[in-house]
Amino acid sequence: MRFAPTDDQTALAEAVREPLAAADWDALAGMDVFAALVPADAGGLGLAETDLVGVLEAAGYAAVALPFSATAFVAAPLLAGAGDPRAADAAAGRARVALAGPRGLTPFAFLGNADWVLHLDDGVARIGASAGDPAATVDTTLAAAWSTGAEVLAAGPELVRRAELRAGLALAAELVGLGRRMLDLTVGYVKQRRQFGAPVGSFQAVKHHLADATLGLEFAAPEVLAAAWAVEHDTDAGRAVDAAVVLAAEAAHDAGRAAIQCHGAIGYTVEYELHRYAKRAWALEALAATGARLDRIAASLDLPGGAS
Amino acid sequence: MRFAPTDDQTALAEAVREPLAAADWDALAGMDVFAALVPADAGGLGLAETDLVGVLEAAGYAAVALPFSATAFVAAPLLAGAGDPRAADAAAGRARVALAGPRGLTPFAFLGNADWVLHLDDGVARIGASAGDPAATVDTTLAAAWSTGAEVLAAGPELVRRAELRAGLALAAELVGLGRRMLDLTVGYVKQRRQFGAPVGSFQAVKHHLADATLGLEFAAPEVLAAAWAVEHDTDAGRAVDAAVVLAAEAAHDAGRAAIQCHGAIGYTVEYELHRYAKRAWALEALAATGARLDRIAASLDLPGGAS
Amino acid sequence: MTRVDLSDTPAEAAFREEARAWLRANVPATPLPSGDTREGFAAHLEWERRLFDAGWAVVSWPKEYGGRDASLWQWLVFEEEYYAAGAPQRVTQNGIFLLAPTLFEFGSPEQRDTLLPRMAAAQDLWCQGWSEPGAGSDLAAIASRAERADGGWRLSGQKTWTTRGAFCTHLFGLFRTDPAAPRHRGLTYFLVPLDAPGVTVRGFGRLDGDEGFAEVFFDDVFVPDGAVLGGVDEGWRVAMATTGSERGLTLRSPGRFLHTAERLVALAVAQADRLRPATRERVTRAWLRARAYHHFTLHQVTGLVEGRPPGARSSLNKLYWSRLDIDLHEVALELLGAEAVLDTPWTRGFQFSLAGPIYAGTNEIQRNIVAERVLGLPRA
Amino acid sequence: MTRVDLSDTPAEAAFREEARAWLRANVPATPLPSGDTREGFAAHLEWERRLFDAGWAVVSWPKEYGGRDASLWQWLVFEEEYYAAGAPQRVTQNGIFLLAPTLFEFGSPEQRDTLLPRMAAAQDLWCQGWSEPGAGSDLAAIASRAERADGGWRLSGQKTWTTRGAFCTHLFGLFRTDPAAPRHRGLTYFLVPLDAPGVTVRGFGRLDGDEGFAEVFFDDVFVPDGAVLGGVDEGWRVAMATTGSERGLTLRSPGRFLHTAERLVALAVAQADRLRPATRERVTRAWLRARAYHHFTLHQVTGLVEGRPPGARSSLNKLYWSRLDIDLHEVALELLGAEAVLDTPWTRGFQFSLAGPIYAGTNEIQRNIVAERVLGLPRA
Repeated sequence: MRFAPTDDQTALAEAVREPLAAADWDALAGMDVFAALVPADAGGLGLAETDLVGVLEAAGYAAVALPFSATAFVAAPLLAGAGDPRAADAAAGRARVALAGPRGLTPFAFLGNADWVLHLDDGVARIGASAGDPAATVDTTLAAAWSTGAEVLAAGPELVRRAELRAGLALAAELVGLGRRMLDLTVGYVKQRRQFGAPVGSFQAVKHHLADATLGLEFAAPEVLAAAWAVEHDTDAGRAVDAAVVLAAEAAHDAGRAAIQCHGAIGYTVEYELHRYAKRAWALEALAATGARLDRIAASLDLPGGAS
Repeated sequence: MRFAPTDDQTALAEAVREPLAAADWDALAGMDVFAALVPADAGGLGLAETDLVGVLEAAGYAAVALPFSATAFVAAPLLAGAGDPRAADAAAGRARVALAGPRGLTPFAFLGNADWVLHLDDGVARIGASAGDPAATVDTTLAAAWSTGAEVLAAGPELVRRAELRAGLALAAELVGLGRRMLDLTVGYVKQRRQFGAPVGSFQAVKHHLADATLGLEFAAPEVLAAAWAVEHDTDAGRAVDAAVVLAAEAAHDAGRAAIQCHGAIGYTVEYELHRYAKRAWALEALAATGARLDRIAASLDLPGGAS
Repeated sequence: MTRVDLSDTPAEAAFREEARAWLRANVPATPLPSGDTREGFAAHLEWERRLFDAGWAVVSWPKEYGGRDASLWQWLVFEEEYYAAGAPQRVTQNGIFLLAPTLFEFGSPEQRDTLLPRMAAAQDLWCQGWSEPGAGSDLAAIASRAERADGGWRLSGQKTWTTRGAFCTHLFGLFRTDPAAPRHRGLTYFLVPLDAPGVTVRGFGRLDGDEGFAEVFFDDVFVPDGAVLGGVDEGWRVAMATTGSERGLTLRSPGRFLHTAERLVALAVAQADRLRPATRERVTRAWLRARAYHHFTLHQVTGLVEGRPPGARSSLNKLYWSRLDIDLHEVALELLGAEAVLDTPWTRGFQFSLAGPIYAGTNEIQRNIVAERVLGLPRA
Repeated sequence: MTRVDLSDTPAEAAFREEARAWLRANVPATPLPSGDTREGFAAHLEWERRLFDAGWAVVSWPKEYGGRDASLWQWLVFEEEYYAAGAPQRVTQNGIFLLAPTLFEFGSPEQRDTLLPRMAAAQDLWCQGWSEPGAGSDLAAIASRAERADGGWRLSGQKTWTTRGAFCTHLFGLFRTDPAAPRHRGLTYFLVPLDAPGVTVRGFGRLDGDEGFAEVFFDDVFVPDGAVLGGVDEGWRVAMATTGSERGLTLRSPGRFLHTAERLVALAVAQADRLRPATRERVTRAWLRARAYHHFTLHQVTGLVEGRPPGARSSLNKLYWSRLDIDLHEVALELLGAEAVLDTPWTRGFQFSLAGPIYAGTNEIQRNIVAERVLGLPRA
């Protein structure tokens, strides 16, 4: 047993922080990130899920408003695995692929942000052009559109299943990253901000809010790494991903609550950056389908009473 | 509208505090408490449910180890209403009537503490001698026995239904009283106890634990009074009692958690009185059937998905 | 004989019926746009004025100021009916619910006669100038100053987080009149027209997407002596009375949460086919808490009517409704599932609810108040 | 190549198989009575000695003291298998998990050679003398004193809340050796046989019905110089190391909670006909948290093995397991329904779990530690 990111994995996560913060797609492409999960024999780097957990977390931390993880973590390796001609463009970062959610709602697909939109539904992958009406979402930087009109991608069920698992993993890792961003921002704020003659961060109630937020995030993060390992080794992978998403969504939600509360009124204005991360976290949480995931975990434990 | 105990009701609750604390059944009988709900034309005081909420709360506060509320609030008026010959003894406090719970588990029925045991099941009332093996319960002062062998009491369904509602009300009111006792004890303790050079009660974390416990109790208490009014006027009474029990059980549970935590290690020993109230509250909570009550409330709201 | 009584008296029932009938006939059929946007604010003003013309704007006020001398019970009844009818949020609430009680308690006859009718008629629109960049929950840290001038005062400084400040015409707030006095002393409560020379109002955005915050800058603004409410250097005491109103009974009537709870139940009922049982239970619990808030408030009003003011216990009220509001909306988000990614009244309501534990004195402060002033625990 | 790897290495798998086989053959078929009663304690001692004879008592210790030089990974594997086999709670844990790490770090060769083998063999039974009537979480307030005597020290004072103190033979604890020094200074860590003249041990009862608390009185008790662990007046530093062990990794291995979670799932499965769906979800969530605790610990152990000690982050560990333990038991009570009124392993376990947030440094203290030492927030 050995359960922690390797030095290489940590270094990779560090390397992408700056281009992610700058939303610099070309710089990311230049680092071969979009080819990371593409098998070596298909011209990629042949990395695996645990190698990219830190990168996905960094994408969450940056709240990057591009279909970054959809392209790098889901679409590029799927297209390559399927032998699709679009694979090369995706893996090189020349094309952006967004991932559709329920009813075709597709983050980062509005106004030509994405070249293609990938749909994953019940074991079937479809792909189409980025199109559709814009959707008004809680997080306006989500730049979502209602995507339609995709055609089936010739990919085997195992490939599609792995893509679905990866989509869940990306969600979980990004939620942890968002939670950490909100926590860091809040820690910085409460050290500076004074009330009643002392830094707000010296009050026990504020300390305990932030200690609890830390607790949630620090226990969700290993669950995400464990899920990445499970997908990488196809070992109870579905349940591992479900567990990671449930805990990450909860941790990010609670971190957002604590962050807004500890900021006081300033956390409530769009002039301050906290709202961006909070809204992104709420948007991802809504897309995380935690209810269905909890039901699947319960069924896996043979807990009675699930099916209605 | 007028929604608060009257001066008379408050005075009655005050008057019973001392005999309840001393578990002095005869003194209580001397105050005619057991005849309180018996109609005037049957020789009782002809009081109603809202008159006795404070008394029941005081019984909880005292954690009295006698079938007090079962006799005064449930059995005496039921027997009187049914014209049962045992009514006079119960109303005069010459006889003690315990109330059986699930599977016949009867608090305060062990070793001759109760003269009779009343069973209320699905709209049928039965009454029998106090008998049966002792039951080992979380709260040893519960002095519970497994009661069996009761015979049907000739009482109309409306009478029995009212007795069942009153049993629920008593549970709710006693839970609020227990919660208040634990809170009072804790407030007294944390004012005295010093750690890190200051009273424990001056730490914000302790303050917030106890403020939250207060919040729960102060919002459960009016719900109990509202339920008493609803039973008294037969206005949506079942749901009102269910609501009161659910909130009172939750408030008492949380108050117990806060009390034990704020006491530190001393709250964890049987040499200190806190454990008596906490265990009584856990015992009543277990008997409160809050799950079934929540399901009934949900059904009353036409929320789908209840019946399996 | 005096008893516990949860039913309407005949007079209360008649009042309820009258309110219900008028609301049924007059509430806009489609919801108004948010009152925290410029367009929505205008639509709300039109509604507020219709409400005033019919005598429903300030039911609990004396008739001479535009009210109908309603009892607290009638006020509660009206609020219940108002929300049950789906009527719009009140954009005049800062004035009516926060400033007006202070005017009734501390205002001169002239201040009352001048200000209250115009406030009721939504002609003067009041915002609250409490927070400053250096003073949030800690009002004693206020740094904005007022200096003596001939026949009045000159104000300077900055207020911030002023809700709907960009759409209002007047501001009430605290300014420091005696810089040498300790923190809580030397503050004075001023009433300031926002069109006075030297006032600059700058609106900015809010978490829930509305624009209804403002910063207000005071650059040597002259106000006459009559702009002082309740005595020079008495501002702390006066403000605490208003803060009591804000935290307590008048800010959040149970009708509002009962209505939200009913909407939540309706949302759950509408998805019969896919309602998860665990979520069903959360709906039930949230509904229960709205009910408990209702009964707690009835209990508190009875105390007020019978001469037992809630005092520090009004902090319990604020702690409960602010948590309840979040609960109701979090359960709604759970019901919405993936739909919660969309910009909807529920998602906006959730974001707004998160302000509940922050404004009107953070819930951390409220818990301290409960612990210290209700339970008697020692100050740190 | 070094990778993330959640599977056993062949050596780990072999070790697991060996442990499992021995446990399967030796764990008592029926659960022992509680180790916090006098009779139960005797039964547990018998079990502990059997464990020692087979070399499983202290797997991670060096062979010379009765261990088998197991790695931290092997220790985790053993713990998993131990709980999964339904093996008894360790009544020797205070010595093995709390004192032993301190002995390894601060003990003289003679202290180690004398004390460790007897501890491992359950011949010496150690209890912890931290708390005093005037010092709970605030160890710096300790008032028990040690005064210089010829060739040793004379102890006086009182310890309390000493778990299983009435059944133990030795006590480790802090005594004040320099009364003039500030609170945290002038304390010394002593190792005291409870049969020394002048020691009085009085057992008393605990919330969960067991009798395993004691007060220990010291009336001019002589101990030799060799009873000092880690240097005179160095007790605070030494104790903090032990406290770190207590709060951190070694006290609560994930195996224990994984096992409780499995029992909880089994309890739910056994009531297929009446399991409420909302409760079903709570079972699922509690199970999830036990799993998360497992993975967090694996992550922490990897850090330890690779030279990244957890430091203040071990407070996260304690906060999580103490909450998890209560969660697991509260959900069990919900499953039991009315049966939870009875005295059962689950109800006792619930009551015991409530001590989790209190002992080994209250969770309030732990949250302060996380805020100040992990997040870097300022002290009050």
